[in-house]
Amino acid sequence: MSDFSVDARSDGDWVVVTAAGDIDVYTAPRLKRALTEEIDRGHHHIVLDMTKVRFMDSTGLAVMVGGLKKVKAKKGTLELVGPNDQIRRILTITDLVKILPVHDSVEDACRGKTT
Amino acid sequence: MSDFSVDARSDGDWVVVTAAGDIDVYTAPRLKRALTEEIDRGHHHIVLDMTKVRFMDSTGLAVMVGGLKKVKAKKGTLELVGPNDQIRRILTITDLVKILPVHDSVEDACRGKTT
Amino acid sequence: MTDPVELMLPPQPEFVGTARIFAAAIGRHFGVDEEVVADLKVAISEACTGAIWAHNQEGIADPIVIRVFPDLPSLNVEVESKAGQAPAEGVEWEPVTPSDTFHPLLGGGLIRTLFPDAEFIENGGLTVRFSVPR
Amino acid sequence: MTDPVELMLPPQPEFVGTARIFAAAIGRHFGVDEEVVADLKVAISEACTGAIWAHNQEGIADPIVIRVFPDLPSLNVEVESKAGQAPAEGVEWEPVTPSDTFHPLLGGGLIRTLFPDAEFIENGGLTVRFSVPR
Ligand SMILES: Nc1ncnc2c1ncn2[C@@H]1O[C@H](COP(=O)(O)OP(=O)(O)O)[C@@H](O)[C@H]1O
Ligand SMILES: Nc1ncnc2c1ncn2[C@@H]1O[C@H](COP(=O)(O)OP(=O)(O)O)[C@@H](O)[C@H]1O
Repeated sequence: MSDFSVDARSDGDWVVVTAAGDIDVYTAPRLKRALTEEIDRGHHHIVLDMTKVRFMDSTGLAVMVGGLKKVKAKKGTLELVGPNDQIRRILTITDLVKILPVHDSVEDACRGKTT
Repeated sequence: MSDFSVDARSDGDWVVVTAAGDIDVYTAPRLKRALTEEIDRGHHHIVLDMTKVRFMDSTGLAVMVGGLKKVKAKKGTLELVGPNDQIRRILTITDLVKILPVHDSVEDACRGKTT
Repeated sequence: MTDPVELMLPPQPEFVGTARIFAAAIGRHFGVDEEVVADLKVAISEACTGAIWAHNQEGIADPIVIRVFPDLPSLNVEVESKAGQAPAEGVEWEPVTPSDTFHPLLGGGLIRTLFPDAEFIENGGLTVRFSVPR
Repeated sequence: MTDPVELMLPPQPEFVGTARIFAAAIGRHFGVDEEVVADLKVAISEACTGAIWAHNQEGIADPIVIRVFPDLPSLNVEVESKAGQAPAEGVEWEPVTPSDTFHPLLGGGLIRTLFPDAEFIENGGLTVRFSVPR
């Protein structure tokens, strides 16, 4: 149930974290751990690639808000790539779109980052 | 639930019946009706294309045995195309493979038929 | 036994697909091999079909209950209904010339062949029970 | 009300996916539009998450029950648990700085926003109830 995987590729102080599957009460702790590890390693600019995430609920939102707080404390950023319609909908309802920038591709997100 | 569709293309006294989706207690009556209609129209050589059937249980076996009896009474045939592993398994367990020939493609099945 | 995951369905043909989707999801979750998941879907479908058929015959509407106990080394699966009879002993599968789309013997025989430890318990209704290696 | 289709789950995180797969299958079966199915999956996930969290807090293990009544013009959906409290009235969604992966307010607010007729009934536990247009 709730297939989930998470994986990170980093470059300097930024990192692309790729999540896949379902983000819910069962799997969100794994996403949280992955983000925390990256931040602890000094990767304060996080691009979270959600292209392969098929479902996310408020447990995922909470992880993102938590991650955002941590990177902001280090003057970092947390940006999202490719959330599906369901995820966009809950980001919009909760107004989190206003604090979590959304991009269509990792390239778009990184372009902003490396300039 | 149990998505199912059935469709027929006929040529002379033979017909290709294409089923798709799940064949179970909910949908088997529709397959039965389709086969009966074709037989009533004088199509006594039936090729049942199962390439798109993802699931079948004993309700489907019963429809096939029923169809086979009817076509046999008219010296006809009932042959199957492309059942998946799950369906092959229950055809084997029940020994129905011995009376219901299985082909890999509609072409293979029709080749036998038109010669 | 462990706490079960349970699905309760009205005894109507349209819900047999829900039973399979449930069985497949639970089976996979508990690490049942894909080929055994395929057998599990068949067995659940057969048990529910038998129960639906019997409820219909006896004109009763009590729900069908499917329980999966995540035990080790095998899941214990149970399909309980308030109608139905055990298939005769020894019947493996009989290609009885079925007059309609369903004959209760077919299903019971298939369940027994797929899950040889299957039990059919008549208890003012019928409970089908079998274990699924994980 | 009509006879429900019911799913009963142990209050453990790993079963929240089963709840969604169940909700999606049932929703589609009863003709719920695909976008509303997506909302239904979220609401069910949130209700179960809240229940799992509350069971865990209160240290009880009673199952969570999800019932779908195939009424017209809307399905009536109910998530019943033996633990939990209604979110405060008026709270829509509060981006409270969540210390962990879950804060019960988030979920309740989302359910209310997605299904405005949602009710949270405290009855020695919590029952979340809402209707889903079909
Ligand atoms: N809405 C549905 N979506 C998927 N499967 C369904 C649905 N309704 C009924 N089913 C049945 O449940 C079974 C689920 O089995 P599973 O192995 O998970 O999927 P699949 O056969 O599509 O790979 C399907 O084979 C199908 O017979
Ligand atoms: N084994 C599973 N197969 C499919 N979906 C699952 C499974 N376990 C949990 N789920 C959840 O149930 C939901 C079912 O929703 P559905 O819309 O039918 O599928 P999908 O999102 O894959 O199109 C999925 O989004 C997923 O979150």
